[in-house]
Amino acid sequence: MLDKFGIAKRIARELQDGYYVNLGIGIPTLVANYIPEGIEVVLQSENGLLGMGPFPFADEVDADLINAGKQTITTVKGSAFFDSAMSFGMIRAGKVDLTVLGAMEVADNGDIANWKVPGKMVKGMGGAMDLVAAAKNIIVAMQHCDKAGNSKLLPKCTLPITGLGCVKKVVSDLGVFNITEHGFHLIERAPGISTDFITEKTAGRLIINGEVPEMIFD
Amino acid sequence: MLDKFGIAKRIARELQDGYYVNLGIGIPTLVANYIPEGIEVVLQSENGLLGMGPFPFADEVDADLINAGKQTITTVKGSAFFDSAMSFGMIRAGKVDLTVLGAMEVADNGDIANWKVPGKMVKGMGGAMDLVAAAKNIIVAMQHCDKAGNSKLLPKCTLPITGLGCVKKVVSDLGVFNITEHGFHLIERAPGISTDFITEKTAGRLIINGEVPEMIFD
Amino acid sequence: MRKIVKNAAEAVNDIQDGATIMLGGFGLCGIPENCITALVKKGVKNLTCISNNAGVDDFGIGLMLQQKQIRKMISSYVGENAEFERQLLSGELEVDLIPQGTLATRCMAAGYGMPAVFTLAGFGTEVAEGKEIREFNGKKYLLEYAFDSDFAIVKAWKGDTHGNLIFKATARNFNPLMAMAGKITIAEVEELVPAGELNPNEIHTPGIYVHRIFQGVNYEKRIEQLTTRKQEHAR
Amino acid sequence: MRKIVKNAAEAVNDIQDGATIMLGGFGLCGIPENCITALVKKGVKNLTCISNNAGVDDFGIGLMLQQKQIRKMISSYVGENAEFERQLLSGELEVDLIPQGTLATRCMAAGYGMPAVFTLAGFGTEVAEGKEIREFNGKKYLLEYAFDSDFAIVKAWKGDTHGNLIFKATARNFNPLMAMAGKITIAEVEELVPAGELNPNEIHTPGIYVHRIFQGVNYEKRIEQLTTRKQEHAR
Repeated sequence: MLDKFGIAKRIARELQDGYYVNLGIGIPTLVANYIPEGIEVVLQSENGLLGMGPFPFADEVDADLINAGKQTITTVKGSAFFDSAMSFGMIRAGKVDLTVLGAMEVADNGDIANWKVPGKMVKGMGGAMDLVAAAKNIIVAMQHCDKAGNSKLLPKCTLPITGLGCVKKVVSDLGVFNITEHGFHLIERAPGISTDFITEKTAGRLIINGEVPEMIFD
Repeated sequence: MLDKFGIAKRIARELQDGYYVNLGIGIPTLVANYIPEGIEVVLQSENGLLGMGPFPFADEVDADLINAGKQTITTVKGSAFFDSAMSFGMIRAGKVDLTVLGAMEVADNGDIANWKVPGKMVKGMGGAMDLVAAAKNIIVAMQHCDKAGNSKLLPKCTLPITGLGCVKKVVSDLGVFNITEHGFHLIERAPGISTDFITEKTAGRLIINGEVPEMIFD
Repeated sequence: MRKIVKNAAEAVNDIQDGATIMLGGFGLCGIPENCITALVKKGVKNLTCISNNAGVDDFGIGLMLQQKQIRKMISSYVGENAEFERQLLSGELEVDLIPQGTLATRCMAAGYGMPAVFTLAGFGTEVAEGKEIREFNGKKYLLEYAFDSDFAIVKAWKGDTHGNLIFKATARNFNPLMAMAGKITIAEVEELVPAGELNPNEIHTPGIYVHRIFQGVNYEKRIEQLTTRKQEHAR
Repeated sequence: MRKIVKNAAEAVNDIQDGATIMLGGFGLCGIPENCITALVKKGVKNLTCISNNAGVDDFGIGLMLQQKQIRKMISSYVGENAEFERQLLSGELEVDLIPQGTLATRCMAAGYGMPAVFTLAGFGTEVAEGKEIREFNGKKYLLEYAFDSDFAIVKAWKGDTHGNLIFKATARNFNPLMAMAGKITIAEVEELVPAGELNPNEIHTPGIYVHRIFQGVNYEKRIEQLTTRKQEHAR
């Protein structure tokens, strides 16, 4: 089973040289720590920055320089600032190569729910609906099951939808799943996790073709 | 009768302190030379400049700094450059206080034709259709009659339309006319021009209420 | 150009009860601190506020919430704000949550004279309820309308006496968009300079969009999530 | 980042006959001189060109017209260009004249993922023929579609190895809008610098929109209407 760092590390393998990437809050943010050697990616922060760098040293903190999670950050060389309309403009126009998001639920047709839980105080969707509706490649980083052990990979979302049919891939603590027209296609198992266990924990349609390799980390 | 300088001078009186003004090619451009003392206006050039200044001295010429008529120009203090989308955005949003344009024909309901003559090579409308459709205050600077002596202030435009019902005022070589729901309302006569002469030369509906003053230049 | 006002109190002086106002900023970054303080002092009520966020309990728009000055918030994310939550649950406060990109684009639309825009965001969700849907090239879009606001209040880094504005880093965010969208736009700036001192090539908001400008004082620039790394992590 | 190409020839190498290309510039100001020369040399034919103007007989897009490389021009004003006129009258060249603001906004729409926009320009004119009209707040607007172009070719003042661009003065014009709108965007710049040398606050076109970049050579920057004043007129 992967911990959150393992999930981030696995997702980082999806990065390609020259990619522009938007990383959501939570596990997705950790992906930045595992960018493979020799690959250059540019991180977009939807509040208006391309070329997000690591957190600042204490003496570098600038209140005017934050990411979409409102954390103080830095820039890297070649960065650019812009307003929020251009920021979502480039997202909607498909210029961002990859978006990594967390989710409460994903359906086997790619629907995603990650903004609202009925009965709980709603904080708002922020940029999530824009990102899921428009990004051309969305990977969801999530725990496979909720705290009660119920699958969050479902035949249909039960929570209010953030976007329809938009998720391309899910990396959970149990494995890696491509979303296909026939459902979640398991392409890698997390270390030590059996296909039987994954089958048991996946409520949505699951496709397992032959031997599914266990993921290997170097 | 006014010459083109007189027309420009008369239009300049319509300027108010703090106005943002777009001046078209031809007579309108001359208006910039007659801005009254004590009044500050900012000239917009729709290719992407606020704060257009006079033509450059020979040693100041910059090929990267032109106006919408493609003439080399200068900037004044407090100028700003922007792209063409923002330029027409501010025009459409009604931020430009006054637009001065030339015209081939104006109708007594404010329709204007100034971009195309059937049978002649069409060069294009450039920004004229955007300007007339969206500017909140449009003054037309024009000769009252064509070379054959036919009125260009008409009951209806005969040439292809640039915009409908958008002209607010016409300053011709013969007088100043507000466009009202009842037609061209003569508010000032050019020096030495009688109301009878204006009536004769105006094909569109003309309103003359009592004595119409002759314009006075200081 | 008679755009310069003395201070925030003068700038917001004619904002009446019931007005619709836009407030720039993302989180607490790039918010018009001086004008918010002046609005609190003025005590104007029943406002509709368009702002991506709603501040925190004791800073930013949260200060106006504490004084119950806001009738309706139009935001994308209202974050951690106990008083906001209380007023929302008690029905005192109306909230319209809209996707962040839609919020930004509806501001821009107003500033660009576009009455409405089409966006993918929210299709198939409750955000789409009651909205017109239209398909282009096989994708479904929502029709969203340009905002109509009485005042836009923005915070810039530098400004000049013509109202030209330059923003700093990610404090730009919604500020230039809202600056374009207000019937009256008020800009508070950290540094106000005479016309001619800003490079015309570097202006983010041309002065034509700005009606009042003043140099603000005592910027706190509170940080919502201070995150740092330790020196030993340096490469 | 592997955006840097050697020169214009390499940058336009995969532009095929029949392609739709956008070309930045207003008049002869801010036009991609190097790429135009390379396109002429390459001899690619049957192009649809989206550009505010069509150059003059012996400079700019006029050079491509001389070689009969263009099947269709989409422009707002085609100016003084004898060969253009000849081809138009003989039916060799198709021309789509559209209002300048509409042209700009249809570029921006493409770059901002907006499939269509509403504009006042052209209502009641022949530009509106066959177009959808819609009323908002008592005004009538035309529905205009985002451009779909294979390549955008722009000219910037400075650029960096990440593709970030800064334009100079009114040479900005359509360039940043077209830069956003191409499926593949090619930028030629007067000065190409390493990433980190441009101030991120001053970037007009973020590098995400730019796929290929090179430092151009031998810019002529021809002036279409040289206008000067005499020294004695100085105040």
